[in-house]
Amino acid sequence: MCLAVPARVEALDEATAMAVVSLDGIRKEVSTQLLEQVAIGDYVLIHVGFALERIDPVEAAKTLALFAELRAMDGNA
Amino acid sequence: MCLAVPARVEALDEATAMAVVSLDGIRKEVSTQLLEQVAIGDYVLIHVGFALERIDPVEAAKTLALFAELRAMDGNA
Amino acid sequence: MNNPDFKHGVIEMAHGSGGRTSATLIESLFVRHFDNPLLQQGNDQAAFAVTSGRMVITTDAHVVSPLFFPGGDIGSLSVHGTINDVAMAGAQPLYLSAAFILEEGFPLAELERIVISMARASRETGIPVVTGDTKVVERGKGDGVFITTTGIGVIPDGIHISGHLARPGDAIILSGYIGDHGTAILSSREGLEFGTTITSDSAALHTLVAAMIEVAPDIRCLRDPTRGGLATTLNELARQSGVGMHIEEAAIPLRAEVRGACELLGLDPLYMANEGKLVCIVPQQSAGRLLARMHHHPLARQAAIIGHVTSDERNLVVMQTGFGGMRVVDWLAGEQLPRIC
Amino acid sequence: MNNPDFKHGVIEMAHGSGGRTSATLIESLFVRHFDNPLLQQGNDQAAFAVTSGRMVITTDAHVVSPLFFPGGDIGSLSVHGTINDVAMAGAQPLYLSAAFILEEGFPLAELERIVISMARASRETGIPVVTGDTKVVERGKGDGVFITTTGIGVIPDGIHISGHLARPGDAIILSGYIGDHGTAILSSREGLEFGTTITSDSAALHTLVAAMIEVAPDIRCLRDPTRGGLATTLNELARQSGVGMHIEEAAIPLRAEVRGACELLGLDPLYMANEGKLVCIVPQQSAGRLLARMHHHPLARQAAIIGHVTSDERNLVVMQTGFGGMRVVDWLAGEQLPRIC
Amino acid sequence: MKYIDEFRDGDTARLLAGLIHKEVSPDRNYRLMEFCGGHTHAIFRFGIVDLMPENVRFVHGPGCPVCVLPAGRIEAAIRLAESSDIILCTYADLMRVPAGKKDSLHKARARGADIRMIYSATDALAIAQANPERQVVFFAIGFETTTPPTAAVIRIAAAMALTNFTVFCNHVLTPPAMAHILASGEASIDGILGPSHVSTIIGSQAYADCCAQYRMPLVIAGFEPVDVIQSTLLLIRQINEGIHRVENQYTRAVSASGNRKAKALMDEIFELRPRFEWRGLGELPDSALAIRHTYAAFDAEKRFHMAPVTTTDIKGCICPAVLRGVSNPDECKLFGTVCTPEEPKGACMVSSEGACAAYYSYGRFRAEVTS
Amino acid sequence: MKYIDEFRDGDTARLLAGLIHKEVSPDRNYRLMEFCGGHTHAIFRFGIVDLMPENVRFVHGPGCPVCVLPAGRIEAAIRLAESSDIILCTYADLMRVPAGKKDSLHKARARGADIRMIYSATDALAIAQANPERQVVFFAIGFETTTPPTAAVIRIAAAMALTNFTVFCNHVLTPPAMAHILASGEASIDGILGPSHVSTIIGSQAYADCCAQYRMPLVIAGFEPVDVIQSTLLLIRQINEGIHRVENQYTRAVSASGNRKAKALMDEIFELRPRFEWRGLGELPDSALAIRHTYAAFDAEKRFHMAPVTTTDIKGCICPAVLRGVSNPDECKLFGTVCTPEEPKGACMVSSEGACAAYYSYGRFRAEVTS
Ligand code: SF4
Ligand code: SF4
Ligand SMILES: [Mg+2]
Ligand SMILES: [Mg+2]
Ligand SMILES: [Mg+2]
Ligand SMILES: [Mg+2]
Ligand SMILES: [Mg+2]
Ligand SMILES: [Mg+2]
Ligand SMILES: [Mg+2]
Ligand SMILES: [Mg+2]
Ligand SMILES: [Mg+2]
Ligand SMILES: [Mg+2]
Repeated sequence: MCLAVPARVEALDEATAMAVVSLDGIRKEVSTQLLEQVAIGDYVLIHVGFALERIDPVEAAKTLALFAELRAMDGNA
Repeated sequence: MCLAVPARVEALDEATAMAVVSLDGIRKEVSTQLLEQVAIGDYVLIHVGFALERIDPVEAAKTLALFAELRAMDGNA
Repeated sequence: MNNPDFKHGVIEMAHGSGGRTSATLIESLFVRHFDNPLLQQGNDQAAFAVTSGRMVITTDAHVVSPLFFPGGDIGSLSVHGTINDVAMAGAQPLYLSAAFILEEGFPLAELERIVISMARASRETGIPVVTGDTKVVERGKGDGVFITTTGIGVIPDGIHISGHLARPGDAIILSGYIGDHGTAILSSREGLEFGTTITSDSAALHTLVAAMIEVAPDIRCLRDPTRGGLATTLNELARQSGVGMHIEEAAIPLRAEVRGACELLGLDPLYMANEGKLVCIVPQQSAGRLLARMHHHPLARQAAIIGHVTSDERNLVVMQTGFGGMRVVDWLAGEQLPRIC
Repeated sequence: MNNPDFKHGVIEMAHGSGGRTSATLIESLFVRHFDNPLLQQGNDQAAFAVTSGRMVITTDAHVVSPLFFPGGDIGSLSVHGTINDVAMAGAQPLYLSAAFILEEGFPLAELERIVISMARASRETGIPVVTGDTKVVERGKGDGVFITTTGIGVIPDGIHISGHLARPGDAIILSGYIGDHGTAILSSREGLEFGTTITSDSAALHTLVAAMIEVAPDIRCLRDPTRGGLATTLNELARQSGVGMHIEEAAIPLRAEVRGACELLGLDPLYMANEGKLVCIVPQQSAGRLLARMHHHPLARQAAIIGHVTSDERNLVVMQTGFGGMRVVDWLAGEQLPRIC
Repeated sequence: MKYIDEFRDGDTARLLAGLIHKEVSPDRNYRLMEFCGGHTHAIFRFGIVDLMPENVRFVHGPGCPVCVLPAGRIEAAIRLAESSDIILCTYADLMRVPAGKKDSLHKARARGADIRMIYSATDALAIAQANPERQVVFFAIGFETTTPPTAAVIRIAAAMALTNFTVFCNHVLTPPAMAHILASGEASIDGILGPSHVSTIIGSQAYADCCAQYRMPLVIAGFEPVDVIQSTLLLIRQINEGIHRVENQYTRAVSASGNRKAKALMDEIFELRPRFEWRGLGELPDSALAIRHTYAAFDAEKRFHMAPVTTTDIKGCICPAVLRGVSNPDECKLFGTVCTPEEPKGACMVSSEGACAAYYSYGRFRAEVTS
Repeated sequence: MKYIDEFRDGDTARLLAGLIHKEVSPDRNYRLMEFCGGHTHAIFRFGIVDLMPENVRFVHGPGCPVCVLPAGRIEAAIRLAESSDIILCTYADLMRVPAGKKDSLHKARARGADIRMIYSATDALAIAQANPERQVVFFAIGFETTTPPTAAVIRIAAAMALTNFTVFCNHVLTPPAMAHILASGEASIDGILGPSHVSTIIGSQAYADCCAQYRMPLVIAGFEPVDVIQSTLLLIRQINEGIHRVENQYTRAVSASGNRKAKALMDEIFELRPRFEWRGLGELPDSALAIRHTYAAFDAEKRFHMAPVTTTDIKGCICPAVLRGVSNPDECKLFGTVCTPEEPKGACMVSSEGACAAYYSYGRFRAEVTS
């Protein structure tokens, strides 16, 4: 449930708590009022026109590193 | 001004002061509330859905008689 | 896949989505009733063989209100109207296409009634609906059903009929009573209802035209006096041909009821729409023979010579009134609306 | 007679009355911009010569909203869309008809813009609009402009293309990126606006088709994946031919932006509309040659073999996902709407 | 059609016209004002002019309810329809009448105002009943013929205690307009073809004072062509005899005192307006009706606080002079070129009763036609 | 697309699937409930089942907001939209969900109700501002993911003192539904793929009590296919080890405590409903949200005195059992014949997250496809 997609913050308007996010060339205005902090360049999860949460790049990297490790092991096998 | 056509009263509803009039096969509902009296068979002048006045058959006949006389005179001439 | 509910269902946006709901509607309604091999192929177009010669194409969008009226409905009208425009070139109609624009919420039962009527008209005329299209618009962005039909046909060798060919001296023939369609529509229009036995004259004229060109291959112009009525059609032809016209009010077939309705509403029968009549312009020497032939056709029993073409450079249509005076019969200006003064 | 005020005027009921106001609109707008001798004749139909052979007729009602969108408008779309349906029979389009249903109050300036765009598309493709019709409906009973175009064309000798001719083993070719038109429309739809550089792919494919049948006269099926998208077109062809299809997601040309828009709105690009693409089914032995030729045509630079026809009796279209799994690619069910879950 | 066809008989018309030819004195002109648009329409539609001697000239009068309504009243109705969410009901005749700045009701409707054409005043009432949540305003126009139906629906609305129905009243009176024309003397006329259907309501006596005061022959004339020709003959006879009285040719429908019931109804609902502007005639005292205070709840001007709107005249349009009988339409520079029935500049080009429209549709090329 | 493509990589998926094949113990079954429709969708769309060992079975859960909304709530919204002149705004997902008697919002719209599909809760607010004379009702549905946006617009509407905007609140809570499923024991499951986007808001801690109480392994799983497979592996490991804890695979978006700002906002606007009916699960206590008294002016149920509507179950539809993880869609007699995405009989056939729709669109002929 709850379709939400990660998109990059391209522009921020603090006064209105709105941001322009982009997803592979698609730009969309969304509300950032649910976020405690957000910066240009952040990836945020977009759901019904609101940014729900920031994607944590460190955690994502960790997960991906695990996969890379797996692939490396497989290549060696 | 004031398009009004003579039509024959075909049916009367005193309760609603409505009549059905006909004009060469066209039947139309009209209000008779502007008329003091009206009977089936009367010709009435219809204007914006109301019967304005009865056509006086005697007066009409007089006028037509005059025309007939004229034609007769012309025929003799 | 379940068939649509033709009893209680209504048109929904999905019927125009292009997906399975659309496909099911097309199969169970259009293909079923129009029932012909070209349509059954299920392509986005219909292919057919032709022999060399001249062809015609014509199109008309039908937006009539009300959809059902005495003597017809938008379905039969959309078949007749387009067949007639093909026939008015002297052509034998071959095929029709039909594009439907449906309003969300329109009852499927009414749609089926319309399609059945259209299919009957198609069968009776022998002109199949071989390809089509269905779109659905949101409620409030349409008016129930609009039907655009396009017709194609072939012109027999040696026939050259066009609105620009009228010549001074030619006879003007009208195939029958005018104003029946317009009167039937008005009689059933909301807020204006009146009782009448008048029904629309909606009819396909191609067999009449075929009979006419057989005896008078020298016919110059044919046109069906639809929107704008006889007056507008004569003006169109006069302008196209660069001629004038002289007509006789007394010669124009007009039913008493149509005249009555026009008197009542302040309208002029010359501007009332017809859907099963034609105006024919033909050299005088062929007029008598042609008229005699027309009188044998069920759709032209009251055909009459109503006037002749003149050399008026202003392209005026003038009419000798029944009363004896002369008047200009102009184009329809604006719309013809019931008036009070 | 004064010309309509194309700067400030709006469509009024009288523009559809059939009288002089209608005639003036037709002259000053349609005849002027579509500018061709057949239309100029001013008849209710257009006549033209044909040589013997096979012809096609097709019709489409265009009801797109918004009327103007990135990369096109309803005018150009109504020309391209119908030319394409003619071309999908392998035919060379000859002529178009156009029927307009205009809503009272629609700005004449916008109408003129649409007609100019339509005229440009007609000129660029070389396919004239030779006959037409104009109706006006009351405000609230239409949606600005609906345009129904009908096209006719001739099929070259020896070409037999139809949706029922696909055979197991045949290659499935797609001419380019999918979903551009649907994305462009969505991006400009009220309440959903998003920024994108994507423009509609609306284009006339008849020259592409002509090039294709030159190198591959054995093409079995051609269809433009419009409403319902690629998925629905493949299902239609599978059902018509009584076959199945196997496609590879990775082989389907798809722009990042289109994919992005679909992710954002919960849509599937396989169901997004296209207006300048075609699906071609061709025997394997001709596929390579055909693809090479397509790559030389500006409208098919990204053409790709996306799969093959199978002998599935259930007429399923299945897809190897980019991820490596298999899924059924069904018909579009209902409408494709943006979703939240 | 009984009582129509007999009065459209060409032979009778030619016989009556023959008498006119015989009886006119060749050394004078007869300038006859056909007061009503209905007469204008008949004169052109049936080609009556062709039957008249050269020296009998018809002069058009102000008797077209659409033509005399000033643009400001239409503009006011448009503003009302566009400013609030009301349904404005009107007779179709008004739809194309020019208001200010090239505007009209039918243009306002095309822009989105909810304006509905009705055939009868009762239709407006029915629309009000069918749309209880909307305000419905009936844009009422017309002379004494059309006024009683408006009065009738106001009384019905009151009986039903409708709260969403009002009337924008523009009813005007014939005798004051006639008196004004005669008082000004501008038109220099010798006799008047008097209103036919107005007179069925107000009766032939209504013109007595006016005729006496201005020593003007007047014949109340039916709208059929034979009626018009016979009435013309009667007028010529009065003129020749040097008398001036109210004569009634239309006896089959008009009595001396008119329709008492209708008059009583009008009197119950309406009262005189102190002043009212007429297109062409300017502001005339006691020349129009307003809804009485007792029925104020049904008065749109009061309900919606409608402010008077003044509009500037249409440049070049000589409608005012045409309506006063001073000029002919073909004297207008705009006639037939800039001003046509498709794009009317003045009200007289709209209604088929308007003198300009009649000239355009039937008479424009009369010279060529008859030559 | 960053953070999407990496998690749709087929090679990674096959490697992880390989580990699953290696690690499952062949002599037992693993019944794993994918709580969310998002997981169901991913499993079918990407063909994940094909990669799993025979003895790893996915069981569908109730985590589709459209599926669990009882027909009576939709029926109530339809009645409201049809009885008054309101504009009802709703996410498109709800349009085709069956209410009572073959009805649905999109059928009501076709019949004439003013129902508008919106993409964002803020669109409903914009519609209210654009139509000040109409009442605008936002038909709000969804789990904790979709609730904060609704809370946000209510707060904005209050700040703007809008008087024509209300919300028909149908927001429900995930943990009570999960607890109910586990308490009943009907589904006999061995582990749970936990919600991904719900958890971004409520945090992973939210499931701790429930897992502990029912000794149930749970892995919060992203919605991309690699996320699902990795989470499946993590679940299998817990099961094999005989442990049960809340594990978080979706660390890039989900924290232990969730989104504090969003939670605070929800808390400001909403309070617990004592009871709420779920389709399939029946009435559950403290499982849904109502608008607080402070914001009662924005509560459509109060403004319009909406009465509860009960509808009868659809005959033959086993949606309730499917939503409880007890039955598979293909066990339903109506599946694929009477009930299709074009004419859905139950809610689970509507949303592309619904188990029946997923089976139909992607899985229906799975046997044939893979054979
Ligand atoms: S022709 Fe037109 S502009 Fe001239 S007076 Fe008549 S209505 Fe006015
Ligand atoms: S297939 Fe349809 S009827 Fe059966 S359980 Fe699913 S939604 Fe209900
Ligand atoms: Mg045509
Ligand atoms: Mg036609
Ligand atoms: Mg089509
Ligand atoms: Mg409508
Ligand atoms: Mg025609
Ligand atoms: Mg087509
Ligand atoms: Mg097409
Ligand atoms: Mg036409
Ligand atoms: Mg509209
Ligand atoms: Mg196509």
